[in-house]
Amino acid sequence: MSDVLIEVKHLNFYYGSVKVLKDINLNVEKNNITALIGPSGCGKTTFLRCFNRMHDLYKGNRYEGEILLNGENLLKTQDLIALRSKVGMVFQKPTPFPMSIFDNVAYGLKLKGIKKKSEVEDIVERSLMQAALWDEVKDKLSSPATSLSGGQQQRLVIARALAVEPDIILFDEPTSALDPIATAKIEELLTHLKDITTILIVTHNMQQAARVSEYTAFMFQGELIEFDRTEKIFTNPREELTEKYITGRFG
Amino acid sequence: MSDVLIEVKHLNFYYGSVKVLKDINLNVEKNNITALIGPSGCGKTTFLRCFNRMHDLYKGNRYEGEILLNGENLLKTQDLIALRSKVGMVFQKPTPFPMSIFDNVAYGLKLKGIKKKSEVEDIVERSLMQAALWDEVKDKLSSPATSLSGGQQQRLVIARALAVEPDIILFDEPTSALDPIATAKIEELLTHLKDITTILIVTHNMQQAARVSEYTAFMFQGELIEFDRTEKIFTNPREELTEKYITGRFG
Amino acid sequence: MRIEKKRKIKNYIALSLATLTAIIGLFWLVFILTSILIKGLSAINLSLFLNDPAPPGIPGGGLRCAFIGQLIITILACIIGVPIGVLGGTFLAEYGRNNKLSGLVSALADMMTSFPSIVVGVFVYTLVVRPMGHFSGYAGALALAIIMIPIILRTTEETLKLIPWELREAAFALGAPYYLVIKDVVYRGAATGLFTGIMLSIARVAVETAPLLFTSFNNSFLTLNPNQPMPSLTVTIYQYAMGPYPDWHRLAWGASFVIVIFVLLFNIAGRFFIKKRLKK
Amino acid sequence: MDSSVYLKDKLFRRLGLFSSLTIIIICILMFVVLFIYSYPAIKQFGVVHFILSDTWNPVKKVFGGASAIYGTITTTLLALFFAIPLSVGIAIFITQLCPEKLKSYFSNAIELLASIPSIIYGMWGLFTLAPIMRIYVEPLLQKIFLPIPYVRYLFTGTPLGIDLLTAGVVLSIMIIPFITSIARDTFELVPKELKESAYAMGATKWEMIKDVILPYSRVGVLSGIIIAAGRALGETMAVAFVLGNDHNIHLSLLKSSTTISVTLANEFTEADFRLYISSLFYLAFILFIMSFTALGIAKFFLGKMRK
Amino acid sequence: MVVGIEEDIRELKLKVSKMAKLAEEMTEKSIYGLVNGDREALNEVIKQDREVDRIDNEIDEHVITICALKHPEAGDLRFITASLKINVAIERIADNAVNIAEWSEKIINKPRIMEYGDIVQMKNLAMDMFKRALHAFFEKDVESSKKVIEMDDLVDAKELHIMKELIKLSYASTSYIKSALRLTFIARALERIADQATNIAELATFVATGEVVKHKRLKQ
Amino acid sequence: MVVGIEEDIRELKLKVSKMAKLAEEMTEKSIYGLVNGDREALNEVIKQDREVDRIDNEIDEHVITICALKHPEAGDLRFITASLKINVAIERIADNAVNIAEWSEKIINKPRIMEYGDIVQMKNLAMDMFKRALHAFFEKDVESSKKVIEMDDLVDAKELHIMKELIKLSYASTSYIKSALRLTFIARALERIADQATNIAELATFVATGEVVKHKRLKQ
Ligand SMILES: Nc1ncnc2c1ncn2[C@@H]1O[C@H](COP(=O)(O)OP(=O)(O)OP(=O)(O)O)[C@@H](O)[C@H]1O
Ligand SMILES: Nc1ncnc2c1ncn2[C@@H]1O[C@H](COP(=O)(O)OP(=O)(O)OP(=O)(O)O)[C@@H](O)[C@H]1O
Ligand SMILES: [Mg+2]
Ligand SMILES: [Mg+2]
Ligand SMILES: O=P([O-])([O-])[O-]
Repeated sequence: MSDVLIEVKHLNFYYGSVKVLKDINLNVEKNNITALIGPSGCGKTTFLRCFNRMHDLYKGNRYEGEILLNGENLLKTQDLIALRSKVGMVFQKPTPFPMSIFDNVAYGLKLKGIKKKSEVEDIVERSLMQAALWDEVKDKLSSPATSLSGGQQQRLVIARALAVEPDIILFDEPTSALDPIATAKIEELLTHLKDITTILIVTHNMQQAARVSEYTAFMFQGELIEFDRTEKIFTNPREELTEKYITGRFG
Repeated sequence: MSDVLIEVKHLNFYYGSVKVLKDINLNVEKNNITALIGPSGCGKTTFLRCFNRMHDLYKGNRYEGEILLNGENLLKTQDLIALRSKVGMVFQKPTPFPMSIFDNVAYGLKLKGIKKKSEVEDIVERSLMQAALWDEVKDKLSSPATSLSGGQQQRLVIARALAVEPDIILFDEPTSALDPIATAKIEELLTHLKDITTILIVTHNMQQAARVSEYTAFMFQGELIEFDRTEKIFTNPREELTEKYITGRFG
Repeated sequence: MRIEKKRKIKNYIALSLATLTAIIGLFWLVFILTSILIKGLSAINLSLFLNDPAPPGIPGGGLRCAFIGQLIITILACIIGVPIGVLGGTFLAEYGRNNKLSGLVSALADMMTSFPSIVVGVFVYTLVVRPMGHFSGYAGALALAIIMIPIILRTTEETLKLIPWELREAAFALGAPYYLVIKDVVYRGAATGLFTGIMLSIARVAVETAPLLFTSFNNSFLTLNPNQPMPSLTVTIYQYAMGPYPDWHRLAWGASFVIVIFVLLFNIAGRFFIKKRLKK
Repeated sequence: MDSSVYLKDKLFRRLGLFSSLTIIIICILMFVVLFIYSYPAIKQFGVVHFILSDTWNPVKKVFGGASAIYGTITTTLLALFFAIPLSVGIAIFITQLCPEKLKSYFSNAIELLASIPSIIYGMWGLFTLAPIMRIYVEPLLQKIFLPIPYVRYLFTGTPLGIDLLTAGVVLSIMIIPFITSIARDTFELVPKELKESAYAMGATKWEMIKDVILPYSRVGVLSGIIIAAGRALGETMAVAFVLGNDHNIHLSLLKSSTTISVTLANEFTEADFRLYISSLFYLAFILFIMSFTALGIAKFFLGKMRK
Repeated sequence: MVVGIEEDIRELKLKVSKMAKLAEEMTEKSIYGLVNGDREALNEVIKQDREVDRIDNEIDEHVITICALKHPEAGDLRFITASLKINVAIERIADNAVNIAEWSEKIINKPRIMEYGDIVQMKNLAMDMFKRALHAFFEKDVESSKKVIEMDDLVDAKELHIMKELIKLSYASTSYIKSALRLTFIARALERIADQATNIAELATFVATGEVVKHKRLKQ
Repeated sequence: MVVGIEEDIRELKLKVSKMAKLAEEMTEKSIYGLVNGDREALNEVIKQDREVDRIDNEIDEHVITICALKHPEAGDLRFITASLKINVAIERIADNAVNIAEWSEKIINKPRIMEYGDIVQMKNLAMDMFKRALHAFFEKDVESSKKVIEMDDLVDAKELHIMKELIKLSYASTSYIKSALRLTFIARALERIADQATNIAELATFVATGEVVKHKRLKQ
């Protein structure tokens, strides 16, 4: 149960010369949901995007320290394409590709060079089921993905991420563009997903972190102030700053 | 304390031939905050926009029934301009006009024909104070309103509405475009504002209704399911449907 | 109460004036189209399309060579301009976004789209016509291509930028290399927009006159060799309208009519595509 | 993953880079070429002198650009004078007044005006508008304005229809759609909530337009106007027919004139000696600089608006 | 909105009912030990209290965790806050059972001074109330609740009766005084247990209807 | 996020402290009435219970409203849920005071069978504990809390002492039996009051530190 999947050690991150993450240490446990909370601009998104080296898309960003995924420092790897197939990501706004529902889910497989039709079909079906979307789309797999509702699109994106069997999926405020009912569905999905993968989620919504996560990390101005089991953080945080944030006595 | 400001009687509303509000009856009490909650598309916004006849801007909309403001049926009045100076409105996204901070607040006065400089200045100052914005902007009243932050803009819009001393201000999800800290500020402001005016607020966020309002109306598919004191709605609603919605067992 | 009345009267007057301007605008359009329609229709007959120009005074002359020349020049211009424009626009919107050089290119391209086209004509004249010693279809095509490139480049850039950035990040996050992100996600998402944009750009450039005046020039014979001076509809209209003969004027009206119809069709088709995209 | 992926990516990137660089190459080349070719004329006539002198005499081999520059600027200003109020009015009508059903038709109609090639405007101006101007409009204007001191100088001469005024009108019809469509687009960018909040304050429609829409889209409309001006400056075909090509400067709007582009169109292929050609290039070079400046200013404003 | 709150509530119910079972068993056993002189049974009661205390703490923590993480509302909220109070009541019942057991231990050494029929009846009454109250709580059965509140008077009457009996016995022989006092305490403990059952019944009504009935009977 | 929760907490504190004041006063008065034979005082105690019950209900409702409307977290949440338990304790203290008053009424008619010094001492101890516990609760003073928990043993010892005394007296004269029994009950009530003070102290520690200390002392 309590296997460590990812170890973050003394992570610093710089946008150009601005240090945005400061000496972050944290372990992500396998098959658990870890939530990142903190005030706007504290570096949650920045932190999340270190895990799949998304920052490498832009110039002038710099990492220091280590992020060990299964013991290997992913900040040092050259093969980003391989890394990113191990680390899935879901964004705030649903990002279905402009192709059919089926092709969306199959896209990661195509990139991996999996071409056998029956295999692809099996994986697509499995992933859509895991994302609790199969029943809603099984009769229209060839319709464009954009024909789905926002909440369905978000689940489609999750299915797409699941298809390549990532070790971990990163979620950056995955429900902040959705209405409450779609949000509830995604939250429920998340709590099931941890059986098959590991989840790291950034959320603006403290209550969401409370509802879905096992572990919660509270960040403030680029520092990791407190990291503990979610119950602990919400009933009896160790740090004054966390308490203040949690009880809404901030700013 | 418990004066009735507005009585809604058997209100129906149609977008073209689609009936969107169905026989709504409700009293809005003076100097109180009344919250409208309900699932997306249940007609909250539509209902709110009846109070200042915003629907008259578009073709094919039709009202039935009565909305009595101080005893007079505002659905029958011809003089929308006068009505709208009695009924203020604040939108989801802040809507500062493209003019200076001062001119924004003074705009309603200008429309009313109040031109005396000292009087205008006094009212602008008073309104900005009431909107808890004076201290932040008093040194830059002539800067463009768009130079303010989102939360400040929203308070500016509130000051603008306050300047004409409306009987009631309508808020349509006034914080859903703001971050949590700005949201908290607005919520606090709302609880103070009820001393000087009456507030009707639509919110997607049940918790917000819980936090700020005295009365809560729960709408569902165009009907007013339950209307009661907020504590009652949240601790012991009369209707099964309300209970389901409040406890998140919906859909 | 008096102030409200005043406000209402002001409102009424101002809105009436705005309506009046719209009527005037519409008036010009109707005016122009009806004149072309009336004068152009009378010039339309088979010989306009099938015959080459006849000397003044002899009936039955047509503009076959101009139609064909126009077509050849336009196709050649597209062959040069479309790939460069699309690839360049792609670079600006993708690999080169946020870099200063792309900003400069984009700004320059933007300005070039409103550039005096006659200057481009002069430019290509010095670049091609003078060294070769004679006017040629190639020169005309090059001039049109030079006008076309910035237009297509900008349309491409703008269309691609409409694709939300998160969509690309989502593809990257799955491990796709950039060229596949562009091919599978960006181009696919922007396909109709790109197509429409390119078609409208071509339509706009194809009916330019000024850049052809000193490049492909004119020729009253049918030629399929782009290395020769080549006639085009627009330059022909210019010369015939300037000329003193009623026959020429008639042909010019006919050609104008054809061009206007062509432009109308392209625009309608373009709008159809845009609507279809919006529906999706 | 296999390295061909990285290679393909690099290749695609290079192709794109070179394609986009063609823009810069073209611009620089254009500047250089125009400069080189106009150099003899620049050396001969200088800068200030060429711009201020209105002698254009191929026979005497003396060339000055003032008349063409004057004509260019005057026609442009006239066009703007007619087009701005009309365009803004039309844009207001389309976005605020037009019934929803007619909106797209109206919008398309105005844009059709923009897609009509300039050569057709020219022809129409020559064959249809010019006679009307000559017979009806210009005499009427003379009747009105000639009695007024000072203003009268703008309307002296025999109405021919082929003159600055007609050119201005044709140009204005040409640029109306540009300004209209930019104004319309920026008007539509005004958030619905912003408009509604003006109404919610009790504003009338006109007050909403005046106090919210126009200020909100000020910069956008302004840059639209400058872009339109840039186009009007370089327009050849629409004015070539209706301006006459007269290298003398007249104050009256009812006199023939020329513009740089018209001069080029008419004389470039006929120029038969080096200084003549070079002077034409000089004119082209000046037009190049003028357009560049106008469009640069517009870009600057647009950039500011984006911020 | 609230992911998994139903599961939380189910778990909470399980805990409460487990705790209640224990308290019931303890009470039964303590009186059984008294009546049958079964020291073993009495010792068990004292041991079982540990378990009750453990569950008590567990419920407290669980309730606070639910409040912190799931933000219950309306009916859920009433149930969850009531759980926080019901475990006080059950814990007191168990405590009283322990007290009974402790006093019984001292009594069973000594000669029996009276028949325990009344005490057993009193225990039966209290247990009946307890079970009905729990039923009312879990099943939102307001009628059952009312019944419990009515029954409380019977228990009080019974206590008074037993006490009078014991005082009489004390007058009869001073050697009875110690045992009589202890038996009085036992009767009192049973009264306390019945009282806690009443509290639970009142909570049950609150959970079911949102109406606070506590202290109402006092006011009448 | 949480608008006005601080005010809610302030109000809640006010209510709790008002209720505690009342319970304290009632206890003092009941023993005073016993010692001085002041029937008036004893009657007042019984009347004041109404007020305690009223506040008790108010606190319950307020806590639930706060949970429903403001979603307290962490320290706030601990305080608020603890309030729901502290009012059970205070209510029991007041109830015990009422019981004392009721028994006292019957005693003061009769001849005094003993000096009440021990009882007063016991009351003083219990009240001291109560006040310290409240201080611990409001001021998050963990030390004070510990002290209270330690003092509980003193009270128990005192109760035992009084009980032995009373049994002795009963042996001495059967006419003392009734009063002795009543006084035993009074001593028992004071023990219960001290016990509730201990509960409050435990809650105080929980509010201050988040640590559950309840039942710990039992386990040792
Ligand atoms: N591309 C960037 N270049 C420079 N600074 C950046 C960049 N992106 C973010 N920052 C800065 O880094 C800090 C952390 O930003 P980040 O987006 O990680 O915050 P966040 O916690 O995710 O906030 P939010 O809750 O608003 O999403 C902020 O101060 C932000 O201004
Ligand atoms: N202009 C319109 N024309 C026709 N139907 C409309 C219009 N606006 C809204 N509706 C319909 O009326 C119903 C009520 O819409 P309304 O916007 O009032 O809901 P709402 O409760 O405010 O929802 P939300 O929480 O999403 O803002 C919906 O079914 C919606 O589709
Ligand atoms: Mg973020
Ligand atoms: Mg709404
Ligand atoms: O503590 P009590 O059992 O007497 O309530």
